[in-house]
Amino acid sequence: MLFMYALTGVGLFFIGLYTLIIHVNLLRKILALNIMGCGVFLVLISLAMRSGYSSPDPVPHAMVITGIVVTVSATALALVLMLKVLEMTGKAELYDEEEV
Amino acid sequence: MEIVTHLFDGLLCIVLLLVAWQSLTSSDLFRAIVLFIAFGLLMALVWGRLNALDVAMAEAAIGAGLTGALLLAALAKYQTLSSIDKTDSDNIVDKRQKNQ
Amino acid sequence: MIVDKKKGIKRMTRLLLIVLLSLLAAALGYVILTLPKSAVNLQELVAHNVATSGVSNPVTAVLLNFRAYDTFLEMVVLLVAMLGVWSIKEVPIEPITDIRNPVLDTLSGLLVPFLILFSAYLLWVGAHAPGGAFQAGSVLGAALVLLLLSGRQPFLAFQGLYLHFTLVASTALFTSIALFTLLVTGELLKYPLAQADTIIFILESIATISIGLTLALLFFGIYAKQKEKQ
Amino acid sequence: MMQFVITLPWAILLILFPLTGAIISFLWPTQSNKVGLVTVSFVLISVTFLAFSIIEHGVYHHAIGGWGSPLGIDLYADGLSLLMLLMTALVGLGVSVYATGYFSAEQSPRFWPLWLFVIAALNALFLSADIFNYYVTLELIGLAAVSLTAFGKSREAYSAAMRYLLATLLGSLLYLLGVVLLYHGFGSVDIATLSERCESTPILWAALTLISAGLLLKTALFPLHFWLPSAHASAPAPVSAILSALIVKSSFYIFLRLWLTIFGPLSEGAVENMFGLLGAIAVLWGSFQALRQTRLKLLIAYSTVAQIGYLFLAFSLAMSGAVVAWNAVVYLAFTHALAKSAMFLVSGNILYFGGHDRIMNLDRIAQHLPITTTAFALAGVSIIGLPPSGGFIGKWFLLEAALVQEQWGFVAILLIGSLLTAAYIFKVVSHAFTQSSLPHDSRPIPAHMEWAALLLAFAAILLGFFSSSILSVVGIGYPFELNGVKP
Repeated sequence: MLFMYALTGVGLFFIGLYTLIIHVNLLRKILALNIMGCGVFLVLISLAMRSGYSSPDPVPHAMVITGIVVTVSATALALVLMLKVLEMTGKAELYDEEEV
Repeated sequence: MEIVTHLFDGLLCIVLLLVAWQSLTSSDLFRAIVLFIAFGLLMALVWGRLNALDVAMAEAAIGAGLTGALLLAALAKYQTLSSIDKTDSDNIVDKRQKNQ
Repeated sequence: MIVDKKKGIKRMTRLLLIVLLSLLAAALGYVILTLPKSAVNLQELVAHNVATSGVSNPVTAVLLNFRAYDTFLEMVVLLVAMLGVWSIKEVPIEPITDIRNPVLDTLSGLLVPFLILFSAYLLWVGAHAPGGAFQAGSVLGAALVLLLLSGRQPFLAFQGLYLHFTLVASTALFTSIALFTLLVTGELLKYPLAQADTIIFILESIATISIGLTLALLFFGIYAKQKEKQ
Repeated sequence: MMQFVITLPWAILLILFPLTGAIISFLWPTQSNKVGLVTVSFVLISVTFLAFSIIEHGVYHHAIGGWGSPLGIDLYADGLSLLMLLMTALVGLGVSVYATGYFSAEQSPRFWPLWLFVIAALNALFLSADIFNYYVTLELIGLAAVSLTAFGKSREAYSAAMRYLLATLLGSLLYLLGVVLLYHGFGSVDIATLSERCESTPILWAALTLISAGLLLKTALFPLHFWLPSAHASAPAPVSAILSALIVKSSFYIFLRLWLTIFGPLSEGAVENMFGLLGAIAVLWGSFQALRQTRLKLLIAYSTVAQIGYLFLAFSLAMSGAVVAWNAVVYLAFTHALAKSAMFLVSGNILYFGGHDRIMNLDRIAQHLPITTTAFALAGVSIIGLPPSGGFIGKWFLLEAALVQEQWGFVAILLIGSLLTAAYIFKVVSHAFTQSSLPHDSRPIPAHMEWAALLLAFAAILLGFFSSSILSVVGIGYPFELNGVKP
């Protein structure tokens, strides 16, 4: 049963990856990265419970707390950058390559 | 009893995946963000279920709460900036020139 | 005609991508299922050493003692994100004066004291039960965001050097403790056994304030207007 | 006295000095230039003493908090880490001297804290022996690098920074998922413990796939290089130098380290050949694109794409246990860092001087900026791989490995790559001597900005003369003995 959560984590990771690749809107891409991160954390923690529900391994928990803080920092930076791109180009999208 | 917990686990995983998918595909950005916050709260529930209470608290506060606030703040700016784009395109051009 | 073709190609790539990613997801899922039911992990090792870590909550022990170095660098990540936001936004950022929302005003008057108390509780309880600096810091951050939104901006009186000091406080404290432990014990971040609980508590308290303030300012960085250049 | 000085914990100070410098420069913005220069000088001094200590006493090892792996985090430095640290310190000093002239009084207080944090994070990364700690340092470097890229302040710079941020975050997540699998498969995040425990299981190969996808995206190996040219070309010159010289090397270093200790010994050839093939395509594609560019900074950025390719050729060539191929990698990485940073600083000088970097209109820049042009030519010599430069040694080692193994395909790639490189370098140099039709304004450049570029380029040449002593230092701790002593 525990593996179900791990598989859900894999599912979230790939749903996010799909959106990240397909969608052009930057806000959506940022959401997608956040959901991918949650997927990774879910795999990390759910598999740590293999030894039993009662007392899980605390090391992954600490890693995920670290990861959550890193993710929120990255999200804030990404949002500010997105607004700057929007302000400069009028669109929250990245224009095509080779235009530099 | 076993069956009830399994059912609960299964349901939680499915709802998690569905909410994530809804959030990423919703055409309205506001709805997408609200769904993302709901997703964060569901994640907190999952962490609780997986006996990771420290992570559950961090997720609820940072993952859902503060990330949600960041996203909503960014969306508010996003909408102001994109409405400038539609109604007052000269303004944008001016800004670009100023910044170059 | 051309548009149709383009649409068709787009649909094809989407379909291909879905197939590819599903295959990859299935492969990864399969690999995870091959993991043995019993885990090799660090659980026992942590349980064995928690008694000498200075706290009894194993997660806090990992975060602030066994792997405190990660947490140290993580505080730097938070600070770097803050600096990044500021450099993109080009501080000074203008204070927001045009929001005077009576509902929010009342709400924040009620909620903020409660949130600050709750944050202090989380900080204190983290030593032996779920909670700790990150949870406490984010609750404090939420309180500060509420203050910002209701137009009461404690930051207005708090600009400049004091603000900067508070932002870097936890990184600076971590650096000082790193140097201190290096001098006293010869090892980086090795707390003397008798003082471990005190050191961890001080670290967590300062970290709570820095985290709360940084998170609130990240929010402010997105929400506030950029000051027009004269 | 010397004995005592050497025993000081220089490795740890390499992390703490720049952190302290960053904090001070943030709190004391008016003096940030001075604080920055003092800090990078301290870093160089610390690396020098660390080098003495490692040469004398062998590899450095430190258990943080006294816990020791696998519970705690270990610091570890052998010859390979030492060389990377030295690379960071040297390039760091050159770029820092340059930056004091380049950034305005308004920009430099923002630049220094971020840049000093990058140095701290790079040093922490090269000293770490823990794969989760790598993740934290990678994120730290990534966020700081993106913020620095956005210093370009143009439309292009913001878009490039955004693309870079998305790529680097995706890379980190892929890497982290790989770390998760390794932790659950083998119960540790410590490299030494993992290298003892790892076996050829599906988990290991899935982890390899994810980790290499993530790290190669960050290192910009073809075809994952899409984010690099715009980011490296639109950032301000000192930042471009940092990005191309140091930051792509950081993720490459992790990849190399994990390959040497965990994945390499278990691999049976197919994976190495794939990396070799991607490297070969990167060499050709990057050089060809560089040749096509009309703007100097884009040309240099595509040249980085090509030079990264060379680093991956070695994976294929080292398969039969040829240490010479790994030595080539180290040499190429080190000299590329010096030469490429010099080139980006040169491009910065040209932009500063003439206000543009169109190659067609360089307009006898050689006469106006002789030092800068010399710097470009010297850096070019090293990038092409002409004797007696450091780049020559690296490419010669690669060629030697390819010849010994009779890998004629790789021999051909190496030769064609060098020809293409020579072509795009000469394209720039020739325009530097010819007059353009357009008149232009110019403004004088502070002398130290020219000299910083020249000294970095000169160092890249100088490396060609000390190959045997450098390689004996790199060999400390046997980083390349795949099946022998493991760190």
